[in-house]
Amino acid sequence: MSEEIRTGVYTCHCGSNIAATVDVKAVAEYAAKLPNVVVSRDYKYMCSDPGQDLIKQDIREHKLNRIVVASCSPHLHEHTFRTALAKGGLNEFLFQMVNIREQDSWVHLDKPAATVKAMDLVRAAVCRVALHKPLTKGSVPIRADVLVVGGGIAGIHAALTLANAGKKVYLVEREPTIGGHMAKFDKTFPTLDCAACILTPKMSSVRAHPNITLWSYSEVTQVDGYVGNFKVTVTRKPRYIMEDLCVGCLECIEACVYKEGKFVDEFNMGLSKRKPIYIPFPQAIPQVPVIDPETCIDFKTGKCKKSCVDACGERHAINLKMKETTEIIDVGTIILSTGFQVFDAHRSPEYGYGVYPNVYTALEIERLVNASGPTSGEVVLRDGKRPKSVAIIHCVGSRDEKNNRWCSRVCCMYSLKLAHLLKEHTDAEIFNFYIDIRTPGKGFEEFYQKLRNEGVHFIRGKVAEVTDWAFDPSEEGKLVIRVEDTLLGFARRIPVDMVVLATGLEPHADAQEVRRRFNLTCSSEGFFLERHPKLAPVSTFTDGVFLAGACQSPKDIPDTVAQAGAAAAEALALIDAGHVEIEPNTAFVLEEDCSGCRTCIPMCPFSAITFSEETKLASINQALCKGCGTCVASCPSGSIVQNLYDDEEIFAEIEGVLSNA
Amino acid sequence: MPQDYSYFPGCSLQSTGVAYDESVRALFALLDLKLHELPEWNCCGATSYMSIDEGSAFVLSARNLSLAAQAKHRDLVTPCSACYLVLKKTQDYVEHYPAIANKVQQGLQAEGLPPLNGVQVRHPLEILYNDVGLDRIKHASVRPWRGAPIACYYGCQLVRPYCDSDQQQNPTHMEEVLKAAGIPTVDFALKTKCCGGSLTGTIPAVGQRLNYLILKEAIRKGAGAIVTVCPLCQYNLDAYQADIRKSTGEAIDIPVLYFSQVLGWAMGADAKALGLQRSIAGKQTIKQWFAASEREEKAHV
Amino acid sequence: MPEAVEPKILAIFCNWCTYLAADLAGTSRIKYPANIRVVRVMCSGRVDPQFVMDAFAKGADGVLIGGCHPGDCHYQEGNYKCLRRFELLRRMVKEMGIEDERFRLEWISASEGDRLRTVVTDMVEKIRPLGPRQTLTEVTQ
Amino acid sequence: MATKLNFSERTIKFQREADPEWARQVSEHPGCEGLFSCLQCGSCTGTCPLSIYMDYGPRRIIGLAREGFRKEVLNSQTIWLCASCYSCAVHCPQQIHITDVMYNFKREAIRSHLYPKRFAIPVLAQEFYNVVRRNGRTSEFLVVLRMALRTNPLILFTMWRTGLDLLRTGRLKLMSEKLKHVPFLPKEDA
Repeated sequence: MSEEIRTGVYTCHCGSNIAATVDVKAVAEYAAKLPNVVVSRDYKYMCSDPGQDLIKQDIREHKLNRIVVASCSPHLHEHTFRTALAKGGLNEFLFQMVNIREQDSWVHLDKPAATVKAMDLVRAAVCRVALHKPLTKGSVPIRADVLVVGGGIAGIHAALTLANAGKKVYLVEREPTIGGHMAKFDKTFPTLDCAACILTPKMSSVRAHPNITLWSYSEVTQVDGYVGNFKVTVTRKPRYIMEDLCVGCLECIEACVYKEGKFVDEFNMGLSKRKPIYIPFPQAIPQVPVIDPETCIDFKTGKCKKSCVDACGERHAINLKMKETTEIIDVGTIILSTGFQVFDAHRSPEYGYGVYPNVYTALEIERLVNASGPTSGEVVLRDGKRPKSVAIIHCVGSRDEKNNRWCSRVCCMYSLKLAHLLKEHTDAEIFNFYIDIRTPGKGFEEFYQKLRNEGVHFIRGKVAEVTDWAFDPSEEGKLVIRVEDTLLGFARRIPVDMVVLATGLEPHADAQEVRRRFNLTCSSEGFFLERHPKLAPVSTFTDGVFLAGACQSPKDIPDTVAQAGAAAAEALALIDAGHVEIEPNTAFVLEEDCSGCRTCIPMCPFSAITFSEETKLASINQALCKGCGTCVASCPSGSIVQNLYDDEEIFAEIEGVLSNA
Repeated sequence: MPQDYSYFPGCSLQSTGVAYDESVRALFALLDLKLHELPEWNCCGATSYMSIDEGSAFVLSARNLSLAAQAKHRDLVTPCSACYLVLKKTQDYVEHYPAIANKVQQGLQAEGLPPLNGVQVRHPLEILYNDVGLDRIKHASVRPWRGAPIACYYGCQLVRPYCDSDQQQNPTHMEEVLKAAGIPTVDFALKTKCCGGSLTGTIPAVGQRLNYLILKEAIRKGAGAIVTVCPLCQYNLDAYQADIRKSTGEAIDIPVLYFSQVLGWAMGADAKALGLQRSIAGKQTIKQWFAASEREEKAHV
Repeated sequence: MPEAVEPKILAIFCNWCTYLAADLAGTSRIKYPANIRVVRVMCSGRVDPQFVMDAFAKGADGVLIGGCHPGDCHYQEGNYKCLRRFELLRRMVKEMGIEDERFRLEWISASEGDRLRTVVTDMVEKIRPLGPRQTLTEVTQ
Repeated sequence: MATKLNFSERTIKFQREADPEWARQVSEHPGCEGLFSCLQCGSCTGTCPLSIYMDYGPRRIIGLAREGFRKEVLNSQTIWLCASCYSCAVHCPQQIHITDVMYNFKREAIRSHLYPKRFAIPVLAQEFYNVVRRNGRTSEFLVVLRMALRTNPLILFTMWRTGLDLLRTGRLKLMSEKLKHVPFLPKEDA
């Protein structure tokens, strides 16, 4: 190689983030003495415009042809500095980044040791970068079609946004209807607008939109491919009613041999009964009933007169022989909006859920106060009586090391909302028991103030127990709350008729399976992990897959909708660009060295390597290669080379780290 | 085949809780379970000891565990809730705190005792539930129950904080075992409330108040007797009823028995072997339920 | 006794899990000993046995490979490939007279910043008492 | 009934009265690690059957301790009333071993002689300790007798009925058992 290597090294202070623990000046002085280094500077903020200008200027003035920046994680600013190189007229891959913040200054306390570490890493980068070659980014076209997984408010909003932008959207929902948790709510906080009034029109738009294909009662079972070109398998469970033939008259339900509902109605949280053939709620989308084979007599015994089929008559929409089907679709991007599940109150036995009938979960109360709920909005206990006093216990299953340690974020506000609604419906005395009231949203604090003025009690203390232990006649027949009123400083016993548990939000039981299917990561509590908590909150580490709503972390409706819009916008940005740039880190075979042993072929998870019977050589399809480098490590003759992670580059880095200068 | 266990009665079972010792031995014999009392066992290191000198309390407790490890029966049975807790706590702390493990290790070494290794500390109730099983209990229960339904009272230290077999906040094993033996129970919200422990002796007004609340709620729930798993609970609830009658003016007189007494009874042991004559409260009721029907049975034979 | 030299551990972390865990440890300000130097590869499947041999040859006191948990590989199964190579390599490393403690493969996911600390701290604590590693030439002599 | 007004006591606390270093030391003791993670939610005091007799209750004791108010903690009545039922520890959402924290304070108070003279609870603990130290086992009779003699001998008169009942049912053992060899125990009484 005739080219003279001229390296510039830039060490960042990051304000005091790095400089407090690493002697930045010493690192820069040290770097100046390393081989090939022509310029070595330190600067307060390398990622700022002046910082980047420094690089551009030096490339011109000092004819630099290699750049090393020692600052933060490449996951944060590698792109920034590569762009600076390009603008300075240098190939952007003649660059190496050194992570002396996340992996050095922030994790060590010993300043001399952290400084030595930074020097070692800079030396390694200087050694490595000398071997870098100019590369060109690859590019793959992006399919315009989008898959949205989960038809709650997040999925609905994302799907509509994309469809309105003219993109074809597949919306896949696991339940028989879209609408998610929001469809079960009565009112929404803090404005108290009716959940159905704002949700159902959007649900209808989904059904009517020419650009949306809605597959309810379906699940994504396999995802192959990569950004721009995913191949997705959707399994459609049989609902035993043909969606294209059904007109939604619901006469079949009327005609069922069960004259009354007999089975737990999941939508009403078990507070009412449904038939084996049912529609979850009157405004369900699609307006198509579903038959539950677990309870339908015909499925269980084969001996039903099938009055539902008769009722359907000429329309022939009921098909009891329907089988599970699969659809395979090609999409360019995916939005995951799979939502959350509610904490199971049985896991906090001190509150007597499942033991005392008048202990309810918040979601049960949502149905109870709902005009279209099991009691048509009349709030009555299980024995039909109207409660005169209600306790609402906050943080059930949240902020608790025994269950879920996180704050579920919406419970304070929905508890206030339920307190208001219960007061409105029953005029009962309402007691809220809280650890901290968290009302940091628009109009939230004002709502809290309104509730205080309505005479709702707020008692600061985590309830110790709910029992039917009657201390004296005033407590006879009641549920008794025992709690320390931490602000007044004494224990209290408060007898009530009804207890509402403000259960928290947690990841779905199968979140880990779903995560694997979409090649995502979960954060420690099990919600899907975003690419960056601040700068890329809806992106994931899998390009082309975006997150919306509570599958990422607990959030309320406004935040969910905002995030759904953001996810849709991210997808649109990719689609409108028409293509996505990819790292040129693919592997290729040096034909002159390949012995044709075929060791590499089974190594590739993407079947990118083929063996030519003619030439007896392996070759790698550059479009299929994802750059993992597994084949490179397996090649016995060393004839596979990986761009950006070539053997000699890595050896240089190892040597650089270990050689004590 | 008989099953063998090491047995740690603890100090209470030699005096105020002697009926517990008698009935556990009788019950285990009926079920073909062998108890081998640890030779030269010492105080478990209980609550009060823990308040003075934590370090030597752990060593004291560990000596018993080490003796059990030597005895080579797989499990160490202790009926006293406090002993159960302290022994388990010792294992927990030895596992989690190297400094305590060291101190315990040194103490044992000085005594020429082997180190702690994997002895399981178990309570007779849990053995009945897990090792014997509800089916066998059902089959072994030969006497029909003629008494009133029972309030199962677990107290604190058996279920908290080291119980790994039953649910800590709502244990149900006692109810299930009694039910299998054909003995009815009532729902009892206070089943894991504290009996006051040694406060009955140190601050009688406070201790007895706690006893009173438990007794009263059991009666309100229609229980004819309270059944316990702990010698101190039994003592507190049993021995102060006369004082409580005097201070509250309420006619409280309810038998407080050990679960091993009622189960032993259901399985055919005689009243004396179970120490039923050692109860202080509810003597009349006990006579009616047990002694009378035992006489009946004898007359039949 | 000469002053103890701090052991230097070469770590090779995959881009998607363990490297991110190390970043997370940073953003969470989790503290661990400054003995490790991380080399980033896209996948633990990229780890060529020669990297490990080379590191030991050039004086590393320990080598730590970090990848995604089984089933979680960003490239589907690169970590399994790595595991198989590791098992073989471990025996070779042992043959060469290098103590077991000096060579580790750990699965650390992107959310396990805390686990990263535990692994690194534990490895440093186990290697430190072994003293500086003999060079390969010393071993072969 | 007329309320008696009292203007002689001020409730303000000055930071110079707090000892944060003590709080840190407490939190390093085995079992007391969770001290600083307390949410002050009150589930401990809420579930404590004895909190209604306490001056602070467990929540405030934890709060006082982590702010370093050593004197208040060690002089409190709360730590003595803890009957170690572990209800607080099981309920605590932060899984703080509150009972063990209480033990820690009891020990420190006894070591520092910070409890009312003739106060039965610490005396009982000491006598229990002394009997076990000598005999290897405890004897309820002996412990209670010695406690009564050291605190308030008159209390024995209120105990006669219970004592008699126990004697009658064969549950009072007057002679205490003594191990042949009393193992590794401290040489001195508490």
